[in-house]
Amino acid sequence: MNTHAAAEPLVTPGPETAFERPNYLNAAYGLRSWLLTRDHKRIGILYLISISVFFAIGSLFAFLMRLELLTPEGDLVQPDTYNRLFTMHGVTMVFFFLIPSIPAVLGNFLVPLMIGARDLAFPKLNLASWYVYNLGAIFTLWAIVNGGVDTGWTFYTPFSTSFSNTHVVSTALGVFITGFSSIFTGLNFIVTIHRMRAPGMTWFRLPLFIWSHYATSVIIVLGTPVIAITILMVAAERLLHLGIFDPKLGGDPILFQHLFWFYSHPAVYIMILPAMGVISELVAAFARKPIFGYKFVAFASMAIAVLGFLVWGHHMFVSGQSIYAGTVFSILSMLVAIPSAVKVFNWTATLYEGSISYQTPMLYALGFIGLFTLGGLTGVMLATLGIDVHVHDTYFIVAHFHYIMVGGAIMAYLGGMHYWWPKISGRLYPGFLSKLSALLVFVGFNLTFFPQFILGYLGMPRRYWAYPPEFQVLNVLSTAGASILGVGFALPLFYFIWSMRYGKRSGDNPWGAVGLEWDTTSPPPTENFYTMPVVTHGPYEYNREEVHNRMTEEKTLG
Amino acid sequence: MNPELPFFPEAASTVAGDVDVLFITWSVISAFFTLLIAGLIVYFMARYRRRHPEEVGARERTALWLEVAWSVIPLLITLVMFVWGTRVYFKIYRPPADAIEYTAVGKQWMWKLQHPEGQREINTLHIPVGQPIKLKLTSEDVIHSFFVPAFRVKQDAVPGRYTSVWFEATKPGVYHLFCAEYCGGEHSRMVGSVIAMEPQRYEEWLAGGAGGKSMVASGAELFQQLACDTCHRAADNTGRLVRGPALDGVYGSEVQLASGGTAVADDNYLRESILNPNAKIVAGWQPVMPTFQGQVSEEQLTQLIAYVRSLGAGEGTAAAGGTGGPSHGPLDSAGGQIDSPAPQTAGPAKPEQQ
Amino acid sequence: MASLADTHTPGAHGHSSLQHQFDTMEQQKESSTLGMWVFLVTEIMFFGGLFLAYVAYRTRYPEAFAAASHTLDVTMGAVNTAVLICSSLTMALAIWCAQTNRRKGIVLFLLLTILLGAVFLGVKAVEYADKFEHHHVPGASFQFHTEGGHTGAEDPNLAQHTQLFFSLYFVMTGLHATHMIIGIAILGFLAFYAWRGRYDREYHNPLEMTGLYWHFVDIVWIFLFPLLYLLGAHAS
Amino acid sequence: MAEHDSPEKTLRTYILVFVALLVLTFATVLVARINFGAMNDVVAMAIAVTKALLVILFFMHVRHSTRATKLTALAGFFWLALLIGITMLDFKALGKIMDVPLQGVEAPVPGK
Repeated sequence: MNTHAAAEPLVTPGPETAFERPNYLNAAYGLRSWLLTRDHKRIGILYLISISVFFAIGSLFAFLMRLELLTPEGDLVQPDTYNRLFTMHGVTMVFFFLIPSIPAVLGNFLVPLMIGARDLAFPKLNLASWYVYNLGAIFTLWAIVNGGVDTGWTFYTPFSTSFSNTHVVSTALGVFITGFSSIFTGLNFIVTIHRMRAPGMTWFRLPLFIWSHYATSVIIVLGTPVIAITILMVAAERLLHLGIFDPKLGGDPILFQHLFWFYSHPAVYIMILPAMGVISELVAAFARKPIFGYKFVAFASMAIAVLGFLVWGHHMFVSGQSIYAGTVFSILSMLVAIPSAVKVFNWTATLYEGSISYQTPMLYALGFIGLFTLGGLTGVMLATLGIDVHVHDTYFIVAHFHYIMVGGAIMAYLGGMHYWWPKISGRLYPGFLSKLSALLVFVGFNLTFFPQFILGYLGMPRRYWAYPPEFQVLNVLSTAGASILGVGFALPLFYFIWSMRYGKRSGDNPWGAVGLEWDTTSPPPTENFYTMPVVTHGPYEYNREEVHNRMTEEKTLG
Repeated sequence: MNPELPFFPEAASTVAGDVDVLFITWSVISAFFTLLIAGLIVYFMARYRRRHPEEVGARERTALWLEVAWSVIPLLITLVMFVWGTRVYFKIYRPPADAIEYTAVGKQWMWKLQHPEGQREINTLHIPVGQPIKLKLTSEDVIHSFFVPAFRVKQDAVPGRYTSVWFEATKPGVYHLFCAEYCGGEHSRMVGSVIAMEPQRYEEWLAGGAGGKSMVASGAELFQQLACDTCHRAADNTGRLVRGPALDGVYGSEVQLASGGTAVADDNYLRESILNPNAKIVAGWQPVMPTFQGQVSEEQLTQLIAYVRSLGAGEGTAAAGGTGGPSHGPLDSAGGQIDSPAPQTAGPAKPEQQ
Repeated sequence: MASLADTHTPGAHGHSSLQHQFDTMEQQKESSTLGMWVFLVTEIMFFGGLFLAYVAYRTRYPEAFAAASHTLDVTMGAVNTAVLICSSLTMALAIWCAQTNRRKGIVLFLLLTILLGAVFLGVKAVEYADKFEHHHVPGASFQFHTEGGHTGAEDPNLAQHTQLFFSLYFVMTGLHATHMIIGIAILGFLAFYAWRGRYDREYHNPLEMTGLYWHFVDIVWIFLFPLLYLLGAHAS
Repeated sequence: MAEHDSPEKTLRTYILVFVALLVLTFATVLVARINFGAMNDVVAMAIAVTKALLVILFFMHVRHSTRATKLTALAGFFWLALLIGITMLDFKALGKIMDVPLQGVEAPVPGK
């Protein structure tokens, strides 16, 4: 535990505004101070820049695909190019945006702040994680520039090992190396949460954001190595013709699928659990009320982390897996849905008798709860064997996972960015424009992906460059939605950059929220806290005196 | 599209109705819970909106009964749906006894389909209505997936192994056939149609079409051509060496293996024994059989297996002749230690590659 | 993979080597141990994928695996196992010397561990050379003749599956050898710093972390040896 | 640091563990000579697991490290068992039920 260290007490801030005080932004200037930093807050911002670049690249591929699908006979690009587009869209979005997004940006920035630590347990390892991410990114960008890969982000063998003549090896190495950046972040979080909590910060006084990141780190640490070795075997088989997955040499493609999905299903929980953590914070902050059933939501995160490893077979119901195994995976997949349902019910119950304000972060949070519910329920439908046979590998699946990834993870990521942006930059962003972009995202998203549920049940297979004419109407609707969604995602990029320079000063706690990260200044000093915090109460205690009088001078936002 | 219901696929197989009912039930449940949550959120947003900046929400409260309720109720719903879904799944993957076996071989970007009567088609499959059809699938290169949306069935064709699915058309018509597992450049071109026809029109089509030899007949012909019968013969009194187990009545029976285990002589076992004879050697026999890897194509393999099946349980055709002896031929009197001469390669005439 | 050991600037003794984010040396040591074990868990799952491939293919092609394993030299494998166990002992003794402030002892045992590691790699090199000579290396040049083994007939199908065994053999032992090389490199740095007197009773964290890593690599071999070498031995 | 054990005692434990490991290695090679049929793997793995436990508990000092470290070590091996155990669930049953009509069980003719 952090006993009160003898380090010289930092001078408590005087009346001058946040920017004259020493904080992590003005502590040092110049490229070297950023590229060699060990401050978890600066590394969080470095990650923000890297993953935004990949989000832009992935979105570009997605939009080209949606344009291509406007017409039944593919007119925009050749089939081979389309195959590379959807593959690179999958690889960039899954490995380079969704998995690192919330843990590496918001998690890096907030985990030490929320538990009252000066920094993560291994700062140099944290910086190494960013450099390893970029090294992997270089391999993948090189592959993209030189023509990309056409195997699908799932790299199914024997196509990826013996029939594809694209840059599979360099993309595989890119994903292999970037996997280590994820492992380093997960390792850092586990040790920090275990060993470096502020005095008085017991496990059940931890904010739910920390619980969800702890569960995510457990999945990262236990799952990522398995895809690392699988990807390595695919690369080895292409280079050395080993035949581990090549049916002609006795190998078995189904073994590849088992190894691949053993990581890739827990990977979707790596993407959604941090988002759930963000939503717990947003709902508590904007309803100004502790989360209903705190312990159940905390244990639900851990239950998802553990059960998430038992269910991967539901990706292989029709792939030649035995009926016996299919039945076992189906019942286990049903069980893993229960903790998610518990979370959604608890968030909704938190709103009861709360004092709800409709700032932008809350709009994203409420949007998340609705869309995640629909995404989760369609997931349980897919776990039902009878339905999955018909809708497997169709657009129903595409719609399901986009409801979870875009409707869930990205909405929560945007909500989190909007909520903690004043803490990161000390600035505010335009209120009306941000609410507009939230609405655009919600409407555009539903218009893009709900028609795909119908397309899926009609039987339109996924990854098709050309499709029968009767599916065109729904595809045109989907592309229209995609353009609205594109605008909705682009707006925050502009007004966040604008607000860095011209945004109104936000003060230390613009939302009047409770939490260790809000007890310190915005932007926080490099050492995070002027006086080391001692924790005496639970995470979301809005019903206390000193919280009350701080409220009085809080300015309401436009 | 289904003429009656807009945006709903046609139901043209016996199992389609069950899948649709299951799907609609789940959709109703999902819609109910989504609207419940969305409705609660909208109501709470209106009812508990913040009146003045200093307002704070109520004190923390947890209700154990509520937590148990919204854990157990979803659990019960999912268990019921699991049982129902699994029953439909078993119905899709357990063919009835009277199913006729067709064969589908996926090859990069075409479906090669073969009727039991020997008729071969590419990307189109004519089937009689009202007759359960068991489809045996395999692939020659990458993983493909045989998907007929109107029949609600889908099954991956995996290279190196047989997988199977069955369906029974209920309505004549032309239905889409897709490849659902991504298989490379022309994945979206690997489509076709399944044409369900009234039984007598199917017979006419069959007769009209190029009536190729039946699978069993071409299998028997291959059995001779590849000199399989030089070893696999019932013991007869001509004193010729018997070095391979006679195959009549073998299909589906329990076979005693040299390595001590037993195996069911099913399609996979026969396929493996032709391509990789030493994997499972029958007890009491020397491993002298050469491999036919690379000498027989997928279709010829299925024809050979169809022929061996036709030898099952006594309806031995002319080729087998001899008594339906015990499943593995008698050893020679010296206790089976035939010093088998170096296995002279059977040197079969090179069957023309497909 | 930046291993944990060199992420701590091994400063002078006592407080100076206490990282700014920690409060006490005790907390720093417990954090690095926990961090190292979390890293070892990722290594367990990393090798785990290969063990799964081994278990899956051995249940499918038992005869081929037995025939192929029979060609491996059991005595060399046993000697290698003993060498690695000795290196584990010398590693533990190096840490013991650090705990009892025996500076020369640390350097001696670290060098001994490096030597034993090198011996292990030497024996592996000999075995690999033997494989190349018998064309047992997967790829185009692969040939497999069962010298009077229990199968008798030389048969390309069996060879296919033995090639599978040798693929797994080379990937597993190759990955293990790579981990050995990384371990030896780190031990080299530690020996140099130990010789300069940096480690003592209060501060020898990097030694402990590398010790954990080294013992883990030894455990992987403890499982590899029976699975790869002893499979074929009792078949004859 | 094993404060509570005196250095001499730790030294003795190291030597004892070292000897035990060598004996077990010799044993596993000897035992492999005798053919126990299916039991070979069980015996070989039992010996390997004991050797691994010896190294983990004594050489890696897990015996007296924090609860979190012990839990991490346990979780690692448990998840390895999960990966292999559940996947073998499919490999073992492969082909038995999938494409062979379930003999003996008269498939209920659907909806006729």
